[in-house]
Parts: sequence; structure tokens; C-alpha cells
Amino acid sequence: MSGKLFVKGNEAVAMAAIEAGVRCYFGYPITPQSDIPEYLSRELPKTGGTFIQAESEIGAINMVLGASAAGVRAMTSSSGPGISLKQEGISYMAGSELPGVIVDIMRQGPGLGGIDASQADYFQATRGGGHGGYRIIVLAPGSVQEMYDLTMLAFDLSDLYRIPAMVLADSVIGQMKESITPNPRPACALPPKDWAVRGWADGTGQNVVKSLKLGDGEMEKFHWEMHARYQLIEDKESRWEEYQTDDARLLVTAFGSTARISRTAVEMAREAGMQVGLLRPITLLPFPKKAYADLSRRCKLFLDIELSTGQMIDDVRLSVARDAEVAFYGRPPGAGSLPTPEEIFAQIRKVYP
Amino acid sequence: MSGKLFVKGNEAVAMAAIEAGVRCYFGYPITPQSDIPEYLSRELPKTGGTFIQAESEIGAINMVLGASAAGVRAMTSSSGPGISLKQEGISYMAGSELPGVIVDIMRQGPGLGGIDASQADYFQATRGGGHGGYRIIVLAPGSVQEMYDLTMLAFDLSDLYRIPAMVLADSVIGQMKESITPNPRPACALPPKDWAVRGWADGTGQNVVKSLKLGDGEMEKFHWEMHARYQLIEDKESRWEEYQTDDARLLVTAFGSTARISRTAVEMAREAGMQVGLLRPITLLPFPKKAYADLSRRCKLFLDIELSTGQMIDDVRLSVARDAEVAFYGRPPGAGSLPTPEEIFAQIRKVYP
Amino acid sequence: MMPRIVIDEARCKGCGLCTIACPRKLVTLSDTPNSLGYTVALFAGEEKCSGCALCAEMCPDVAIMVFKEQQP
Amino acid sequence: MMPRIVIDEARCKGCGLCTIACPRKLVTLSDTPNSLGYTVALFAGEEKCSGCALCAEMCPDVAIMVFKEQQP
Amino acid sequence: MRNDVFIAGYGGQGVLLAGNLLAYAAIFEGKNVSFFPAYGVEKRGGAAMCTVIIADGDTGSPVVGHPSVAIMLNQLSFDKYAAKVRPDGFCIVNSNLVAAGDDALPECTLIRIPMNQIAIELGDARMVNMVACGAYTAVSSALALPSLHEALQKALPERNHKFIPANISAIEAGAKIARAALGQ
Amino acid sequence: MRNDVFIAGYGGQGVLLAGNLLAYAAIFEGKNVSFFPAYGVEKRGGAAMCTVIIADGDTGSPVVGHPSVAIMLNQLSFDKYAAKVRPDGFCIVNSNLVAAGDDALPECTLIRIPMNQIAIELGDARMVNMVACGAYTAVSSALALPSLHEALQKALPERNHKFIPANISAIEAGAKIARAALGQ
Amino acid sequence: MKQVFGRSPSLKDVQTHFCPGCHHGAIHRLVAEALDEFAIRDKTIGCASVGCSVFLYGYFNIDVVESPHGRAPAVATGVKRALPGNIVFTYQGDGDLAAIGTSEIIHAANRGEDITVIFVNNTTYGMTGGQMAPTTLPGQKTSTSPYGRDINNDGAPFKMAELLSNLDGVAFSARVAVNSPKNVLAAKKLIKTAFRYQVEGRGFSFIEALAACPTNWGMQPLTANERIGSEMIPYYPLGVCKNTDNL
Amino acid sequence: MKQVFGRSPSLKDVQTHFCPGCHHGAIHRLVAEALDEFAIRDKTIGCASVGCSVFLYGYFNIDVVESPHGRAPAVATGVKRALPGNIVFTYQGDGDLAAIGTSEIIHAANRGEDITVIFVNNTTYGMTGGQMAPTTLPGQKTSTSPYGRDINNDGAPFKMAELLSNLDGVAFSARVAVNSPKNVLAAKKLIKTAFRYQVEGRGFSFIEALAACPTNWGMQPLTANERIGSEMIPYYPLGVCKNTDNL
Ligand SMILES: Cc1ncc(C[n+]2csc(CCOP(=O)(O)OP(=O)(O)O)c2C)c(N)n1
Ligand SMILES: Cc1ncc(C[n+]2csc(CCOP(=O)(O)OP(=O)(O)O)c2C)c(N)n1
Ligand code: SF4
Ligand code: SF4
Ligand code: SF4
Ligand code: SF4
Ligand code: SF4
Ligand code: SF4
Ligand SMILES: [Mg+2]
Ligand SMILES: [Mg+2]
Repeated sequence: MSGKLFVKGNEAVAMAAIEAGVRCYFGYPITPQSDIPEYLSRELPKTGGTFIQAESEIGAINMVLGASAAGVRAMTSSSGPGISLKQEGISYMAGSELPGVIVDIMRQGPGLGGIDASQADYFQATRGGGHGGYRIIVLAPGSVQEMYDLTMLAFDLSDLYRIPAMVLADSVIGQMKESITPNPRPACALPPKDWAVRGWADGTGQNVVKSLKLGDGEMEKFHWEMHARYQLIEDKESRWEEYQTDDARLLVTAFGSTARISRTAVEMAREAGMQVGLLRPITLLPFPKKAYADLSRRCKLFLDIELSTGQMIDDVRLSVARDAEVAFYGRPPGAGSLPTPEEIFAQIRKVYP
Repeated sequence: MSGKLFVKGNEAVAMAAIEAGVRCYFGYPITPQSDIPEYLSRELPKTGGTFIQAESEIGAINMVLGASAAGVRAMTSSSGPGISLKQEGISYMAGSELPGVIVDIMRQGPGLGGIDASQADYFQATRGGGHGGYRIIVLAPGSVQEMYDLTMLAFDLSDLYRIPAMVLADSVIGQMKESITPNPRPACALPPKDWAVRGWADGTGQNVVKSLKLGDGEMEKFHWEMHARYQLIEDKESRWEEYQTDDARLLVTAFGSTARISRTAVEMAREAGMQVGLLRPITLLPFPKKAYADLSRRCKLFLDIELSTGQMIDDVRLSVARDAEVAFYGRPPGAGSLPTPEEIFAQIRKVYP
Repeated sequence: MMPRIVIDEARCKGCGLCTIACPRKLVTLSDTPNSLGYTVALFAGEEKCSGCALCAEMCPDVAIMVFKEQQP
Repeated sequence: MMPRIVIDEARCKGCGLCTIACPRKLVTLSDTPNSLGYTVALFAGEEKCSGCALCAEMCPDVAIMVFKEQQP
Repeated sequence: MRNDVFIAGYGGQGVLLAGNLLAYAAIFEGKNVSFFPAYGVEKRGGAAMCTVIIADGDTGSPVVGHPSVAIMLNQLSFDKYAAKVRPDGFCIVNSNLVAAGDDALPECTLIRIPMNQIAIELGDARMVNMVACGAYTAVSSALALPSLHEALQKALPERNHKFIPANISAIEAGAKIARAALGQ
Repeated sequence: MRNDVFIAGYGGQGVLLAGNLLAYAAIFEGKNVSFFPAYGVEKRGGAAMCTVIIADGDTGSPVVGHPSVAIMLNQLSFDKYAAKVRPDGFCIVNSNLVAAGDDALPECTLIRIPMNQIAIELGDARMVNMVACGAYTAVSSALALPSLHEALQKALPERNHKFIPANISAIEAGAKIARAALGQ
Repeated sequence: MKQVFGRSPSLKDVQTHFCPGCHHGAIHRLVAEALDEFAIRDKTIGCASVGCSVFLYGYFNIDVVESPHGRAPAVATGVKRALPGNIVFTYQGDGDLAAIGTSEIIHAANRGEDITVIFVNNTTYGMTGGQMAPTTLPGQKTSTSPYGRDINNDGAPFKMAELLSNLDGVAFSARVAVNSPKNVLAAKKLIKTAFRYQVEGRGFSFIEALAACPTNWGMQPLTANERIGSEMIPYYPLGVCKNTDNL
Repeated sequence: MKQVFGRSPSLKDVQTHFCPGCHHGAIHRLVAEALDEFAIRDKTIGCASVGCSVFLYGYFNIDVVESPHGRAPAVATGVKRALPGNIVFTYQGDGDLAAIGTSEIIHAANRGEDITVIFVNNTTYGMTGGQMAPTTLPGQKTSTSPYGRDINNDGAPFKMAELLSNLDGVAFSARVAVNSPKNVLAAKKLIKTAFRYQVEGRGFSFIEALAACPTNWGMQPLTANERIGSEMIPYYPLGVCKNTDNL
């Protein structure tokens, strides 16, 4: 593909997946992400790929597990309740060191919830909603272009580190349309999948994809190995965006849709002559701790904005210098709870030192 | 019941549930918690209660949702993978303000895992493994007697605040046998369940148990209301145990089985003339922040012990005074990874100021 | 007095199912949309209606009431 | 030379299924447990074994090998 | 330069198509655009709205607290959102379905256009949204009328291209009346 | 006063019953007890072990790094755990299944008892665990022999009470040989 | 003059959110009439599912509990076991019951839970915008089967009324439609029978109701209504699949 | 002298963890022989389930992927769709397949996934210590049905081989047992047939193997083996439930 395209965020995810060479998509309908399976049911077969609408989100994540174990790029996507149902499968994938991409277009909850934008699943995504104390990679796009770029990155990082990767957005980013440039997939050297189960004919001897580790010290060793891998990922893959941070006396921090809204609020503040900047984490896991630590040496006040009663704020607090303060403004998800730039600007005024 | 009984931790949970008047148990077998359904399949019918081995953990949690919506005390129990599968249901219960008790006897993971003791599901339990940014109540017994007492407390707190409550233990506490005194259920004034769906004949008009809140601002309001309720619970229900903390220059902190092991290590340290104490959170959610804040004004060094690569430590760090240090010693779960008192004592020596 | 039906305009969504239900074709759809854009059903047949209620049975929105003389 | 079977003591768990399988009752269980506490199977019938392999077919632990002259 | 427009009505009035049309027109003019839709639960007859941001540079927040231009296709939308229009902004209403007194919005310019009527007169009741888009070009300098004609090619699915001529006349009718209303 | 004993063998040797028996005996003596079992995956023939803590006060950690008394019923257990026994502690082994040279545990007292043989002599191969429990009473002051006899009532399910006399003789045989081995 | 047809008391006098020509409305009405027929309204608890029928509580004058997608039979099991004296029914769509809820419906049916299940088969996921359902007909185009349902890739449509009849726990199972006055009257009778089974404590009763989803079928209400007779009934025959009246 | 019976190459030469008299071992062997019969070992991928058969990779010389409890058919679907040229089978217990895995098996079967499913029915949850399974016989005492399975509370035992035969996607379904040399030989034949169907790309093939669990039945191996014939086969008849050879 080339040239600009005016597409929905969800469509950008699907396009990127195809460009990244996804061979199998397994999913189950749920608003506000259904554009992804709908697009792929139409386009993936054209590339010889497999599209299956699974019987459930649990079926879908386990089909992803199987296809990924077989060595091909596989993905699923869902939202809220569906992501909760996938937690066991994600835990198994993490425990089996399987790559795989999970797209989560967050919606309001708890429970059934509606399609309103939400960021209240930050903890679920970053703390392992599943059991066993694993970690995954979580990327948070803030524009339709990033939906495209980060989906492709998710596949590469997932294969590179053999860890499931999640693209975490909400209905604002998923439903909005913007012009994007569908960049061809960036070249990225990836190790061969010699661990995949393809039968012995592939000459790699017996391959077993499993999470079970019963030997003395075996599982403990695995935990420390993964721990080290997460550290490596944090060092090498942490991504964030800084906007007007150099002279900032107040740093607004937010991810995804709220970062997008906050950016305009920061512009308003600048127009009003206030030294305000924006720090937007692009990787939520790894959380860009260093960026916060460094900036908090200069700037002692942060304003965390979330579509929740406060989740990412824990990571912000744990990352900033001890003498830095972190203020919070939350709009928990629900109809009519999406904050406006004007509203966030008002909060900036309120806490501005 | 009266007189001392020599029972397994899991059996104590089941006995307490019956004493607390549980009417329905719905569960699915999984080691190391199967003693609970086995005991209740034998004893609950004798009290006129219902025992159903559900088709799955998902079936079980949703049966609990139904029975609880109908106004009776209901519970389920599971471990690792099964708890992951219950996350959607727990989110619905939280979103529908339904009481209900979930017992989680943690085992090693991620993935399939084995029956070895684990504390790596601390995040899953306290951060809402499910979607929607809800909170539940999480109690962490450190002895068989506490398995009994806290199970009963879980039912009362759950009914009182209309929030699901979890009893979070591991295979050490679940499988070990100790003598307990089965106290009769403590009197506790509880509001009538006039919200329950029992048909209109009950004279309360139409009752609807649901999580869906689509009205403008409705869901956001709910989040803030629950947020306020959590604050209330934190103020009124935070529970912890202090051991030798008065003059402590080092505070070991751990929950459940590791707290139990650490206590002996602290005794060793005391025998060696070191001023070491133990701070054991009994409620993990609410996390006893105040206890940490208060103690950290006197004692500037904490040693956090967990059967994981570090989860509760986030809450400890977020709770202690800014000038207090928190050291960590983790033994991620797995065969042979259970630390000994001698081992923890060695860590105490290492960091002792 | 003959049987008749009353169509609740506020409830009618103009689906037209009643029009095919009436054996006597006494119900039709108006051609001007109401404020919600629905072209509601009209009863045109005071004299011919048998009160069989088949139109009402078909109405997914329970927008039709049927009135009829009771035989003593 | 007659057909015969060889029982792998290390694999045999003493379940006894082979003993009911042999039409000629040529397999029995020893009465002294081995180091794992299993009373392993014993082949007592060099001369009478037909090599039918029914005992082996029944063995859940594939602990029985059967040897037999091949007809030319 | 950043322009924003907020469009609201009920499902079936073509609110989203209108937003898309303006977006494609902006793209045709080489501008940056963001189109942000929102709906109620009902499949039919429910609320539908969208915000379109047209900018030379960064489109910034897809959400706007106080739009500079709002297009209200039915009463519900007007009652709920009209007050949000920024002081000295424009509020274009479908006067066939919206009852709005002159003093309804003291601080901004209210433009009444009988969209249903015009659409029906032009032969297709569904062209209400086209009339609205036309009107938009009259009140905002963001887009040139001809760009909308171009945009129709992209905004409409192939099978509906036969309606383009009719749509163009609807767009122009809307623009004309709006200009008149503005005394241009 | 706090006493601990660690018992290990393979499933089927009655390791857990032995631990329970000691626990009930301690309860009979009015002491506090904790009994902590652990097993391998296999249902049969897999590893089985347990730790029993007997204390006047708080039993403290159910896990013990260096037990003061260990009872090893098979070779695997001995090879894996014997070294953990605390200096000047006791290690009681089932000499029928465990080959342990005199110099195997220089720092602690090794007591060899042909438990299988004794059990079989007393008429029931399954009483290995009873012999072991008897031996324990000889090396530890934690429990009095008669308490074990009482404990049998509780440790054994009703249907096995008929075996109590045989078990008692096994327990006493174990105690006797252990005392002899200790030169008591 | 007397009103000979009107709203049954169990049905709230409100405007529904259903699309024009959606059969959910008609099926709601028949369920309400059954409740009133047996005068069990004030001891009935409805278990709503996730789909276009999620607002059950908004349309029925009864207590309602919301169930997660597909789990209504498990929720109903919990309610019924807690309140054996009450009447409990679920109202589920085809995506809800035959896809994600397969385990729950099969095991509740096999246990013979004393509940009534109203299964609305409109061959698509209505609420989410018309994706393929387990009941989507061969060749039928939906938003996730853009080239038509392909039996070889997606399998054949499930005949739930027949499949469940194989389970001993099922006391009554029937399929109905509301596409003509005749079928509406037949449906009314069978829906009442299903509830009668529960009133009499006869065990699990199941109704599969064929329904039109004009919106997602991309058809006008009348055309959609016709499709029921022309395409659905030939594949999904109407009538009683199983009854245990003579047991 | 020549060895006329021995270990099939697909079966590793190791001691299993199975209890004495456990039929898993025999069923493992028959599956291994089928793989070798068709010489498909080196392109076969086994999907292990959660249960006493979880260590499939320890006993077979083939690639294996572990599946979450009950999800093997979904995992196998993923593997087969990714590698259509390979042979894929699942090996599942009755708790795994007929309880928690109900949705996955029914939908994989209905889609006609080109895989083979080996379903080991031992009327209990073996690995977890003998709880009641969906296949536990009426009146059978287990650790969670201490008073015996009560049809009225727990429902009747599932006959999976028959139930699945109702689905169009199922090409072959049969029930076997390994409790006598005669049945072992019959089982060998049918298991080979099931794999032949996959080799020929005929669609979903299913084998239900009745098995003894002496440990959790609280029986000696020989008594447990007898129970297969005396109690199980009368309820679970052996033989082919469905084949599509003549289609
Ligand atoms: C776990 C979960 N997955 C997916 C969804 C999204 N969802 C809502 S309704 C629905 C299906 C509706 O279809 P159906 O059950 O046929 O009901 P209908 O709307 O057609 O009446 C789905 C998939 C959800 N709410 N929860
Ligand atoms: C989600 C989940 N629930 C429960 C378990 C616990 N579990 C392990 S094996 C098993 C059932 C085994 O029974 P079956 O499938 O019949 O296999 P068998 O051991 O009898 O061969 C269960 C419930 C689990 N591992 N994961
Ligand atoms: S009641 Fe009968 S006759 Fe009268 S309008 Fe209705 S359908 Fe026609
Ligand atoms: S059936 Fe009902 S809703 Fe439809 S047109 Fe007739 S009256 Fe109106
Ligand atoms: S069948 Fe096999 S395992 Fe069982 S006794 Fe005979 S040889 Fe041993
Ligand atoms: S081969 Fe046949 S005859 Fe020989 S021992 Fe085995 S069963 Fe008996
Ligand atoms: S989408 Fe379909 S099922 Fe849903 S209300 Fe509209 S017509 Fe009915
Ligand atoms: S427990 Fe049962 S199924 Fe499991 S290995 Fe033992 S006998 Fe076989
Ligand atoms: Mg449907
Ligand atoms: Mg089983």
C-alpha cells in the first residue's frame, strides 16, 4: 500500500496486521472493535490467511495460542468483557513464551459496559489480569497513524522477545478517522522460530510448547529469566513522547485518547503563557520509568489525566523522583465522561505552580 | 460447632462458610483447593444448602452471581487458571454491586502451573484481573484459624458493602493442618437485601440487578460512588498484624504463608539481638496504608518478602514515608522455591542497618 | 357499533407488518414520516373491521388495540 | 524354539491385566514387591506360550515383548 | 488554522455521512482532518453525532468542548448541545424538526434551514445531510463549496454515485439559503 | 519448646498418616501442632513428605530449613533431604530401602531401622510408617509413647480401628529398636 | 365496546428501542402473555442476556438479573437453586446462546434445571452490527461472512432445538416463528406450554423463536418478515421437537 | 526368533507416571501405533490437555503443544489452520472435554476441523483426585458426589460420541474400550480409522475410549478393569456411532 488513506483507527490496526504478515486472525464480535474482524474477514482471505470467527473469546485466544505455537503470526482483538475472558489464555501464552498480538479497544465497565471510551483497564493490561505473575508488552497508540505503526511494532516485539503484545486503545482512537500513511513494515531482524511445533519433519527434533514446569527450581528459574527479559525490554523498548517539556514547570501526563486531548489543553496553557508540557507514555509495559525519573529531576509537579479513578498514576508515582508531586484528574468512563481540552486546561490552571 | 478441631486450612474455609450460612456453593475442581468442594458436597446438603459442581469456573461464578442476586449467601473457590476464568464474572458482580465470596488458593503459574504455593496472583486479586476498574475486598489468612475467621468475615463484609470478597491464600495455608476453635459467627448488623430479585411478591417492587449504566454520567457517577465506598472500607476495615514493631529498626513485611515463615525468622533475629519486627497485612484490599505510613515514620527500612518477583512491594512503596527504603526478597513460585526461616533470617542479616 | 382498532401513533414504527396481517386490508401506511421519521400505520375501515385482532397479533410494538362488542 | 515373552521388570507395575489376558494363564504376579512396591508379573511357561501377544496387547505399560519364530 | 464542526441528529439522518463528506473535502484541499463519531445504543432512531476537525497543522484533540460551528438536525440534539456552541460561533439547525426561538442562543449566530423540506423538494428526503453540509460552507471559511462536490466521489459508495448530481444540488441549495440567512 | 520432624518417602508408604499420628499425639498432650504435607504429581509411587511442628507456644513457620529429626523411608528421600538435617540432629532411615554408610551424615546421629522387615514380621507390610513413628518417640522427648496409642483412634478412620493393636506393636517395635540403636 | 386486544400487564407500557419490524417485540409480548396466563408475574425472575434484548427489565414488569454474554443459563441456575419456588426464565439471542454460551446452555439443559429458555434466532449478532452467528444460514452474507457463510470454513448452522432434545434433562423443546398471524398464535400456545412445564416442575423447557433482524439483514421490515418463511423455516422447521407429556 | 510385539517407534521408551492398571497407557500405545501405521509421526502435532494425560510430550516422539484445560480443540484448530498439511490430534479426558471444554469441542466438531480427537472417558477427574465428571455414572460415588451421582441434581452422564454425531461437521465418531484383548484389537482398528479420515482430509474424527482409573475408583486394577465391562459398556455402548465412508 502507499499514498494517504482516510481510515478508522480499528481499520488501521487490521491493515497493519496484514502488512505485518499475520496469517491467522481469530476473534469474536464486540463493540467498539468489531471493525477489525469485519475488515479482516474481507481482506485476510485474499492474502491466503485464515479468518475464523471463534465460538467465544476463549476459543479465539486459544486458537491464537495454537497458531502461534505452530510458528505463524496470529492475533485476536476484543474489548472489556472479552479481554477478561482471554486472561487464562494470555497467561498460558506468556508461560509458554509464545508471541501473539492482542488488540484491546477499551470500553466502559465494569460488567457489561457500553461503548464509551475508557482507560480503566490499564491495570488489567499492565498487571496481568491473568494468574501467575507474568508480564506482556503493552503499546498505547494516540492516533490512527500510531494504531497502524504500533500494531506492526507489536508483532515484531512479540516475536523478538517471545512475549504476547497488546495494543491498548479506546473507542476514541478506535472509531476516529484520520489520514494515515501505510508505511511498509520496517525491516527488523527476528530470530527463527525453531521452537515452533511443525512436526519433526522440520528437522528441529521434538518441539514442545508448554507452560508446565514441575522440576525442582524450574518454574522459579523461569520467573527470574522472564524478569531479566522484562528489564531488557524496559531498557531497550521504552517509548514515550515529550511535548514542550524543556522549560515545563508542570507536566501533564496521559496516554492514548486523553494524551491527545491533553495536548490541545497544553497548547491552550502555552498560549496563556504557562510553562506546561506533556509526557505521553507510548509503551505502558514497559513503563518509561526513566523518562519520568529524568524529567522529575527538573520538573516537580505532574498532572496525571485518566479515564478512570486512577490507575497509571501508581506507575507515575513509582517512577518520579521522591520530591515530585503527582496531581490527578480522572473522568471514569461512561456516557458523557470524555473530558474536553477546555476542561483539562481548567485543571492545569488549578494546579499550576 | 465447639471444641478444638484439627483440620486443613481448606476444610476450615468450608466449615466457616457453613457456619456463616452459605446457601449455595458452585465450584469446579482444581488442586490445591478441591478439599473445599469435596467437604461442601458432603456437608452443605445436610444443612439444606445447594452444592453444584459446575461445568466450568465460568459456570460457577455466574451461578454465584445468580444466587447472590436472588439474595442468598453464595460462594465459589478455585486457583490460578480457574480464577482467571472468573474475572469477567467478578467484574459483573462488582458492577452489579453483588456480594459473594471467592476463595483463591494460589498455585504456581503462569499457565497450567503446579500445586506449589504462590503469591504471584497478588496483582490479579488486588488490581482487578477483570475489566472496568472495579475493586473487591481481599483477605489474606496466615493460619488455619484465620482461614476460618476470615472466611466468615468475608461473607459479612461482602454483604455489608455489597462488594465481592476474596479469601486469598496458597497451598501452604490451604493444605496445612492445625487445631482451630470454630467460633460461632460473630453478630454483625447487616442491611436487608431489599435489592434482591425474588419476584414482586416480596413487595419491594421491580428489582433489577445489573451492571449496565448507559445514562449520561451514570457510569461515571457509579465509579465515584464505588471509589468513595473503597475509601470508607479502607478507613474502617483495614486489618494488619504487628509483631515486635515497637523498637524495630527493620520491618519485615509479608502476607499469608510468607508472613508465617518470616515470623520465625524475626524470632531468630531477635534471639540474635537484632531489632527486627514484622508487619503483616491481613487485608490486602484495602491495603493497610496507614499502618505502613505510621510505622515508616519511626522505622526507615522495610524488607518485603513475596513468593513472586515482587507485587505487593508496589503497595508498600506507595504507602511508606518518602524517606523510607524498601528492600525485597522474592522466591517466585515453583517446586522447591518455598523459603525457610533460616533463609529469610539470612536476608535480614544482609540488609539490617 | 362495529368493531375497530386504535393505532398508537407514538408506538408505531411503521414496519407495515399489520398491513399484511389484516385479511381485509384495512390497515395501510401513511406516506409522511412522523418526527422520528416513521411512516405510521393508518386504520381505514371502521365499517369493515371484524375485530379479529390479527393485525394486533402481528404488531411487534404492541401499538394496536382492538375493540369489539361483547356477545351477551 | 518355542515362542516366548519377556517382561520388563523396570516397567511392570504389577497391575495384573496380562494375567487375565493370557488364554493359557502363563503369566502370574510375584508376591514380593520390588523397590517401588510393585509385585511384578512373571512369565511361567516357556514351553506353552503360543506367542499370541494377547498379554502384551493388554499391558497398559507396554512392559511385554513377544518373540516368535517367523514362518518362512 | 484549526476549524471544528459538530454535527448531531438521530440515526438515519446521515449525520456520519455528512461528517465524512466534510472530512474528504478537507483532505481534497490538502488539509489534516480528524473525524470522531459517537452513537447511542439503538440501531435505528438513536442519537448520532460527530466532530470534524480541519487543520493545516496538528488536528489536536478530536473532542471539542465548545465547537465554533454546530449543525443540529433534530430537537433532541439542539436541546442537548446547542448551548455548547462557542460565543460568536454558528449554530445551523434543521428548522423542520427544531423549534428554536431567536433568543435561543444570544451569543452566537443561529441559522435556520428547513432541511427536510428542501430535501423533499429536491426529490429525496434523505438529502437532509447534504443540505446541512452545503450550509456549513457558507458559514465557515474552512472549505470551498467545490471541494464537497469532489468529496462526494469518495464519501459515497460506488453504488450511490448515481445520486451525486442530486446531492450537489442539495448541497448548493443549503449553501445558498445559508448565505442568504447571513445576508451575504 | 518447639520440636520439628520431617518425614519423607514415596506415596503408599503412609508418610502423611505417620505425620498425622504424631500430630494427634501432640494434641493429646495438649500441645500446639502444625502439619504441613507436600506431594509430587503422581498419584501412586510419587514422592510424599510432611513436616510436623510440635510446640508449647506458637508453632511458627510450618516450613523448616534444618529439621532436628528426619525420617527417611526410601533412598530418593534420603539422597535429597538427609543433608538438611541440623547438626546434632537425628536421621531415622528405613534401612530396608535406604543404603546409608556410617559416614553419610557425620554431623548428626543416623539411626537405621529395617522398617519393611519389621512390618512384614509383624504381619502387615503397610505398617512401615508405624514402626517409624515408634522410632521417633525414642529419639525425641517431644512425645510420650502412650500418646501415640491414644492418637491412633483419631488418626485412623473408624473402619481401620481393628488394626490398632497390630499398629501399637509396630510402634513399640520401632521405639524399642531405636532405643537400642541409641544405646538406651 | 370492550377492548379485546391490548397490552398484557406483564409488559410495560413503553416505547421499545427495537428497530421497526424487529421480532423481539412480538416475542416479548408472547412471553408476557404467558406469565399473565399463569398469573406468575410476581414470582417470576427474568435472566436477561447480552444482545438487543438486554433491556428486558425495561420492558417487563418483573424482577430481572443481567447475565454476562452467554451465561444466562448459569445465572438462572443460581437464581432457581436459591429460589426453587419461583419461576425463572432466560431470554437469549443466537450469538449469546449458541456461540459463547454453548457450555452453559448444554449443561443447564442436561442438569434438567427447572427453568424456561427463550432462544431468539435471528441468524445474526444484532446488537453488535450483524456479524455471523452460529445460526447464520449457508451462503448468508454478514459483516464477518462478507462472501456468505461457507460451510467448509464456518460449519453448518446449529439447530439448537433439535440438538438439546438429545439431552435427558430436557423436558420440552419447540421452535416457533412470529412471521404470520397463524404462526404467532401457534407460538403463543407453545410458549405457554414451555412455562406450564416449569409451573408444573417438569424440568427444563426450551423455545427457539425464529426472528427477523431487518436492520442487519439490510432489508425492509416486510421483506425481512418474508425471509422467515422463504429461507429460515425451510432450514429450521417449526413445531415441537420434544415433549414429555406422556411420561 | 523375531520380536513380534514391541514398542511402536512413536512411543518413547520411558516409564510413565500412570498408576498401575491405568488405561491411559494402553490408549497411548494404540495412538502411537496408528501414527506409525500411516507413517505420519514426523508431521503430527499432538495437543495435550489438562489431566493425567498432560505429559503427552513425555511419552510420544512427536511435537506437542499444551492446551489450557478444555481448550485443546481450539488450540488444535489454530495449529491445523496454520499448518493444513500436518496431522493434528487432541488427547482429552472427560472432565476436560465434556465439562469445561464443551464449547470448544462442539464448535470445532461443527466446523468440521480436520483433526482427530481422542477422548478418554474414565468417569472421573483423575488428576485432581476423583471428582465427579460429566460422564460419571448414575449413583457412582466420587469425592464430589459422596452420596452417588444424583441424576436429578447433576443430570445424566453425557454420551459424547453420540451427541457429537448429530453435528454435520463430524465425519467419524466411535467408542472403544481396552478392557480385554478383543476390545483392544477392535480399538486399534477404530483409532486407525479415525486417523485415516484425517490423512484423507475427510474432516473431524472422534474416538471415545472407555478407561479405568483404579486409583480414583478405589479399586484394584483387575476390579477396575472388570468395571468397564460390567458397568460402563452397558451405559456407553461400543462401536461406530457415525461414519461417512459411503458419502
Ligand atoms: C464476553 C462478551 N463478548 C462479546 C460481547 C459483545 N456482544 C454484545 S451482544 C452480542 C451478540 C448479540 O447477538 P445475539 O446474541 O444473537 O442477540 P441479538 O442482538 O441478535 O438479539 C455480542 C457479541 C459482550 N458483550 N460480551
Ligand atoms: C481452568 C482449569 N480448571 C481446573 C483445572 C484443574 N484440573 C486439572 S486436570 C482436571 C481434570 C482432569 O480430569 P479429566 O479431564 O477427566 O482427565 P483425567 O485425569 O481423568 O484423565 C482439572 C479439573 C485446571 N488445570 N484448569
Ligand atoms: S382487527 Fe382484523 S379486521 Fe380489523 S383491522 Fe385488524 S386485522 Fe383487520
Ligand atoms: S405493525 Fe405495529 S408498528 Fe408496525 S406498522 Fe403496524 S402498527 Fe405500526
Ligand atoms: S500388564 Fe504389564 S504392567 Fe501389568 S502386570 Fe502385566 S506386565 Fe506388569
Ligand atoms: S503370548 Fe499369548 S500365550 Fe504367550 S504369554 Fe502372552 S498371552 Fe500367553
Ligand atoms: S438490530 Fe436487529 S435484533 Fe436488534 S433491534 Fe434492530 S432489528 Fe432487532
Ligand atoms: S489417577 Fe486415574 S487416570 Fe490418573 S493416572 Fe491414576 S489411574 Fe490413571
Ligand atoms: Mg441474534
Ligand atoms: Mg477423566
